[in-house]
Amino acid sequence: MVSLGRMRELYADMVTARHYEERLQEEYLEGKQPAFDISAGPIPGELHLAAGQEAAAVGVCHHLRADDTVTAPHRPHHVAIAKGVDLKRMTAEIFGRKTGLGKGKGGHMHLFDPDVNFACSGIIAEGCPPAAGAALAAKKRNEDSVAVAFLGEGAIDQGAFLESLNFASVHDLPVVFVVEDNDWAISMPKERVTDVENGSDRAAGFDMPGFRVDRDDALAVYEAAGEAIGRARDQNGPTLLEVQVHRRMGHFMGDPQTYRPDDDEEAALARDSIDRLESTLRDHGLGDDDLSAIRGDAEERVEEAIAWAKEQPQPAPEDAYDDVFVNPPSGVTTEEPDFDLAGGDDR
Amino acid sequence: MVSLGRMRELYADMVTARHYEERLQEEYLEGKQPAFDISAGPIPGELHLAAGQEAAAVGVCHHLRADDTVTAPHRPHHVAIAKGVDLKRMTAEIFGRKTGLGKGKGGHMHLFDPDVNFACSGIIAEGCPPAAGAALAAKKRNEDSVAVAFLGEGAIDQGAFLESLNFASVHDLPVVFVVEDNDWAISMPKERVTDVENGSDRAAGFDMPGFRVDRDDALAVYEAAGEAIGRARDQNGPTLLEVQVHRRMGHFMGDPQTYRPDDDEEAALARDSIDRLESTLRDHGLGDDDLSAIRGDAEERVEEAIAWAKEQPQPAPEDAYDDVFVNPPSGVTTEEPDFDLAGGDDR
Amino acid sequence: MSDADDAVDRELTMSRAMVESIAHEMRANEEVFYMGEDVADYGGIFDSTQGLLDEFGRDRIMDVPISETAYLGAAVGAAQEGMRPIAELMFVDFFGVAMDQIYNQLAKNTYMSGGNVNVPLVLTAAVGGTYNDAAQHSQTLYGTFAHVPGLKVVVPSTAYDAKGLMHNAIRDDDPVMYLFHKRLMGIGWMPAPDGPKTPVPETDYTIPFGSADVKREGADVTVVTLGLHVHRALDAAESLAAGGIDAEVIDLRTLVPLDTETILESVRKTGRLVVVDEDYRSFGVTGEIIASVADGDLDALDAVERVAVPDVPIPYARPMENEVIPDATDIEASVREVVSGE
Amino acid sequence: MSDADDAVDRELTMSRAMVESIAHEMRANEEVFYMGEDVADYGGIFDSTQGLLDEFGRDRIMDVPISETAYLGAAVGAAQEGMRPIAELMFVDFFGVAMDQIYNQLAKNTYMSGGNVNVPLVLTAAVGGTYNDAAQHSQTLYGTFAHVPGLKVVVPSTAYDAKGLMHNAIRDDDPVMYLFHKRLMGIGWMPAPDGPKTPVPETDYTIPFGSADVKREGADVTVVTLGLHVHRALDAAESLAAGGIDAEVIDLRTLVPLDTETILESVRKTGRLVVVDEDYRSFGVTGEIIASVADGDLDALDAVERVAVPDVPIPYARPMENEVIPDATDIEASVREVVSGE
Ligand SMILES: Cc1ncc(C[n+]2csc(CCOP(=O)(O)OP(=O)(O)O)c2C)c(N)n1
Ligand SMILES: Cc1ncc(C[n+]2csc(CCOP(=O)(O)OP(=O)(O)O)c2C)c(N)n1
Ligand SMILES: [Mg+2]
Ligand SMILES: [Mg+2]
Repeated sequence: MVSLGRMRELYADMVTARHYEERLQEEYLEGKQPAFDISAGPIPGELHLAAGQEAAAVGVCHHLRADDTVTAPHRPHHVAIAKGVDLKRMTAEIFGRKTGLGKGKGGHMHLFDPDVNFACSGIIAEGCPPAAGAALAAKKRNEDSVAVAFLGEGAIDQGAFLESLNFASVHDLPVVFVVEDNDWAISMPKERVTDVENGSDRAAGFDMPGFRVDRDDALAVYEAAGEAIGRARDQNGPTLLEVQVHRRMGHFMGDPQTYRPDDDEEAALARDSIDRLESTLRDHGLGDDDLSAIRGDAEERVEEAIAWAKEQPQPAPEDAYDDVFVNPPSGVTTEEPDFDLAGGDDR
Repeated sequence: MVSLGRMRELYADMVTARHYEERLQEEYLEGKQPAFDISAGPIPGELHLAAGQEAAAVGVCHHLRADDTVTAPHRPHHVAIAKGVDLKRMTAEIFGRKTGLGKGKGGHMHLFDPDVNFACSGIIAEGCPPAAGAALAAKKRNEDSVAVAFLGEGAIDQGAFLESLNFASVHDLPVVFVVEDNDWAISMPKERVTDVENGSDRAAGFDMPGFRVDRDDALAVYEAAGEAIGRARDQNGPTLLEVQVHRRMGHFMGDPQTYRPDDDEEAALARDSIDRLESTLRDHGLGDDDLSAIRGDAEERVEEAIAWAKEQPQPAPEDAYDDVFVNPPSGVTTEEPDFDLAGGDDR
Repeated sequence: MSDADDAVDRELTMSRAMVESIAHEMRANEEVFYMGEDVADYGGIFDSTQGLLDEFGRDRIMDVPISETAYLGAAVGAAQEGMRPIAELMFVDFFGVAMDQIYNQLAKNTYMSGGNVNVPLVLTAAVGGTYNDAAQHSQTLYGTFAHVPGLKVVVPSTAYDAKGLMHNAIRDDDPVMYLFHKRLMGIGWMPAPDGPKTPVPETDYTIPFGSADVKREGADVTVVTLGLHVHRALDAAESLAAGGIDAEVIDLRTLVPLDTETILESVRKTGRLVVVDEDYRSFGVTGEIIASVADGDLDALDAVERVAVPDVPIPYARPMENEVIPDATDIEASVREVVSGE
Repeated sequence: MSDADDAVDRELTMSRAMVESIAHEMRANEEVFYMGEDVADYGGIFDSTQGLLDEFGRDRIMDVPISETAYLGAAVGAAQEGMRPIAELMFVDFFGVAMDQIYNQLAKNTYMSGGNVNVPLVLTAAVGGTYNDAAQHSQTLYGTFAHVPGLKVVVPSTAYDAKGLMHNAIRDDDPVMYLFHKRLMGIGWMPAPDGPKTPVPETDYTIPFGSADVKREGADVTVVTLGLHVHRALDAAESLAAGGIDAEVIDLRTLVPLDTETILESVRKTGRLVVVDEDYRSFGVTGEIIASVADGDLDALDAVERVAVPDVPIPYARPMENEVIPDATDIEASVREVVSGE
């Protein structure tokens, strides 16, 4: 059983993440109306929002410590929030500001917060191998930290994921692969592209336990993830965990979603894991006041982060030339030693 | 039950393939003794021989027609022989001659014989997607030809193979993946690199039947492959078939095999699928004379091919510049049409 | 179909022109099919297959799993059987998950087989930045692919060229990499500059590979470029003309084969060379063009400048992305430098 | 340890020198480990880890599945945690199965994170032909990797350089691609030329990246090259000297960073440039070097030649492979051309 305190924490992060995505949507569309121009407005470029997927993020990440590693894919905000990424600097990054996590160089698909060991990649499934690598490092160092790789159900057909299952399994690594199944990979429904109904069915072929939480339920995820992460932390090897989530918005902002049946979208909107957790909290005695206090705090936190981000300085054009390397391009040394090499007459 | 006639055919190809590898080994070592120099002798470069793996090749390929496609990996000779690749031109290719299958450009890992739809790749598992593609072509054209991809047990951890399982399964393609499990990937025993004991265990996670023939037995392979290829030909989808084989030689010629326990090598030499089939043939009444007649024919065929190949002309140095493209580099047209483009003033 | 001798005044966006040639070839040849992610119902994220599903159905306009190695490799296999697949990599930046199929199979099988096998496959991919999509979604990688022997590399800059080059690509018996710039496509949500929308004949026609196009004639300096930067160079040329500098703008159209002759001819006339590229500066297109000219006729060359993405990944934020992707002002400045520098 | 001031006369093969520096770093720092296929019991197909398993055990000399994306990506992940992995790609030709990890993660994570994350990983790979291993096992791909912003690219040509550059690579906090030429390693079954076996100090020492080395001084022509071709160029220089032509031979040692200064200095002296490379000719190393010189000091350049693999995959048969991989005679001919051609 999940404690009430923990439930409140999950709920708080879920409403934070939801409010965050809704507010980013507004900010993103600024300057892009009426004619949508992807390069206009305060947040240009692609934006993939995760409204409807909060349960997976919070259910998993609330088992994690700062020294546990998480890699997230192109749709990372809910996971970042649940993992405790600095919300202000993350927001500044999304707005392309100099004080952002990546000094405005990365953008929303490339959030790196080494303080909580969070990283992203916009390339499908390519966060899986580095997560396995973080787990390998923990194992080599005899530390009990673990790693979690998040990916979409569309990513389970990608070599990087499948190879990582074997790699993690054969080296017995403390890593959990979390598949967020939102039924869609952009416009492609999963049955069009994937042979198995449940991604977790792939686990057995890699000698790994596989579980699926087939409803969008933060508490169910929390319990399943607790087991998986516990296995990892106890050095009992990797797990594949799939979670049914829903996509409340388009794949990216500006997605016309003409491919999507109306009833699919309606069903996604109806099946809201936040409502579900809210009613559980009510069953546990929380009232309107309690819930709106939590929501109020969450909204305030989001508004503060957005307001802060928008006040941050833009990077200068010439900042673009920094940070390709952390060492000067010449590497660690700048002078060659002088040996007297017998016979080395061609030097 | 396999007919006696078919058994004789399998046996004939097995002894052909075995003799072929033994003779290539001799030819290869010429000019490389006493000091082994990989670039010396009549056959330079790497050479991967398949002695001990004949059962897989013949058991599968004897179900195939010329219009069925086979892709083979870096160790292709036994499969090529079983598929009916022109032995003379293949041998000329291995000797780097102008009349070789690839005019001496490909070498032993790159044998292409379009007459029997045979192709190779030296990159682990990268023959799997093209095999799926050949099957896709057959399906699109409503033809009943099938495709088979051969790979080693070390290749089942490679993304190209794993992605191909899903691709073939979700598109229901007439393709069979044949894993030749010889226990070793160069110096790495399979338990060091792969989580599951049997590669065929991977199949279920891709909604595909998986079978393993766990002894080095041409007839057992022939029966299992018959089912798998029959499924494909009847449009019932792909199959994963694994076959236990043995590596009688080093990974490549020159491999010191210092990593290999003596008893492993002895066991491989003892468990000979050719002996096994021979004794079955004896049970069916064949005597010394019959068997040595078959072997004699096989040896003659091999000797003839090698003799022919060695008489073939070397390519000229400048032949290297041909065949990058089949079309002239400018493509299909050399002159641009002349339209009167209104307003196209920047052209 | 309109008579080719009549003046053509129907204008198309680059994406419509591409789609028109694909549809034409699909009607003419049953062996042509298109595969990629989101190419069916969505019509291609960058409108590369808009409307084709309706006419040709799912078998010929195929959505595929997010398994680029598997589906590009399957396209290689189907092409080796004689079919003529067009396979799309949604963003060229994703090449790394499937580069072995591209580099070691697609590009080499013809050679390794001594020409016994050929691979008539068109590999399309969207390229380019200018809309703040950051380091993993904004590259052109022109140099990376042009360096691979065995691939013909096409980069159209106008609707007219896009159509003619696509017809040529699909009919070619060799592998063709067809790189279309997102900013030129005329997608509703990514406004194109004026240049790429051009008159396009309804009839089919082919543009030969290896024929660079002089998009603007000029006497003082040769600007060699491709893709989006053809239009930026033309803009720069307009401004320069006002200041009395007459720039010739050459659109390479194909990187492989490379039309060195047209470039040399121009440099012999102008003596000055500016190469403009949206790929990374080092070990890429600008180096190759300059070296080809230096190698071909060093004496003709009086001054040279490179304008390209400095050797940094593409940054996200607008001020930095604008800094690293060359614009008309950058081109102008470099032209002024080669003109005044002597 | 020998005193650096004493004359060093211990000679090592290039592979022994590499292994010595790796062992030294592994002793000094527990966070250094090596992963790759056949690196444990086999000791590396090209002797890159010979003897290390015995000293360091399986945890630090790790055999891995044939899953280059998984293990190179795991190395990226471990490096981001602060470990210092060395990961080996057995043949550089296999890069295509893992290029996304190399190009989009390893090379870009530092930049995309604004320098908050760094990836101290050494990616080693064997390169090169000359032993008839055909199109999928004989490439150098120097240009392909040097074109990627975010990777430092090292190509040693002698045992002395191999050791110093490896020490520098392992201590560097950035990703380093370390490309060793098979033919130079001194492997029993692939005889090396004489040059790469050199005196090597027992002590550790570092050679800075971006410092090209003048391997032979000369007044008449500048030959710029790297890897195996340093030795072929030195051979050519010997023959040329007999004919009265005095060639300077510059070994780049690193492609990124590129030491343009040393090249320019030499060309200012000789006026003539021959660039020799074992990668494909177009869009690669030769183009970059020539363009850098043309861009840096066009007036200094009187004549130029490129010597590289023509744009064909590497053929298998001996006469054809010999034709496409430049040898000393090819270099000599090109040098004579630039010298006489004026
Ligand atoms: C290797 C690669 N191929 C394709 C893409 C383009 N792409 C971005 S998101 C996406 C769909 C992903 O679907 P899924 O994994 O289910 O995640 P979701 O978007 O539903 O969260 C695709 C195809 C990519 N980023 N990387
Ligand atoms: C992508 C890739 N990685 C590594 C190699 C090098 N390599 C060639 S054969 C081989 C071992 C293959 O083992 P297995 O698949 O079991 O086939 P076997 O050699 O046993 O027949 C390796 C690692 C390669 N050719 N391609
Ligand atoms: Mg999804
Ligand atoms: Mg094996």
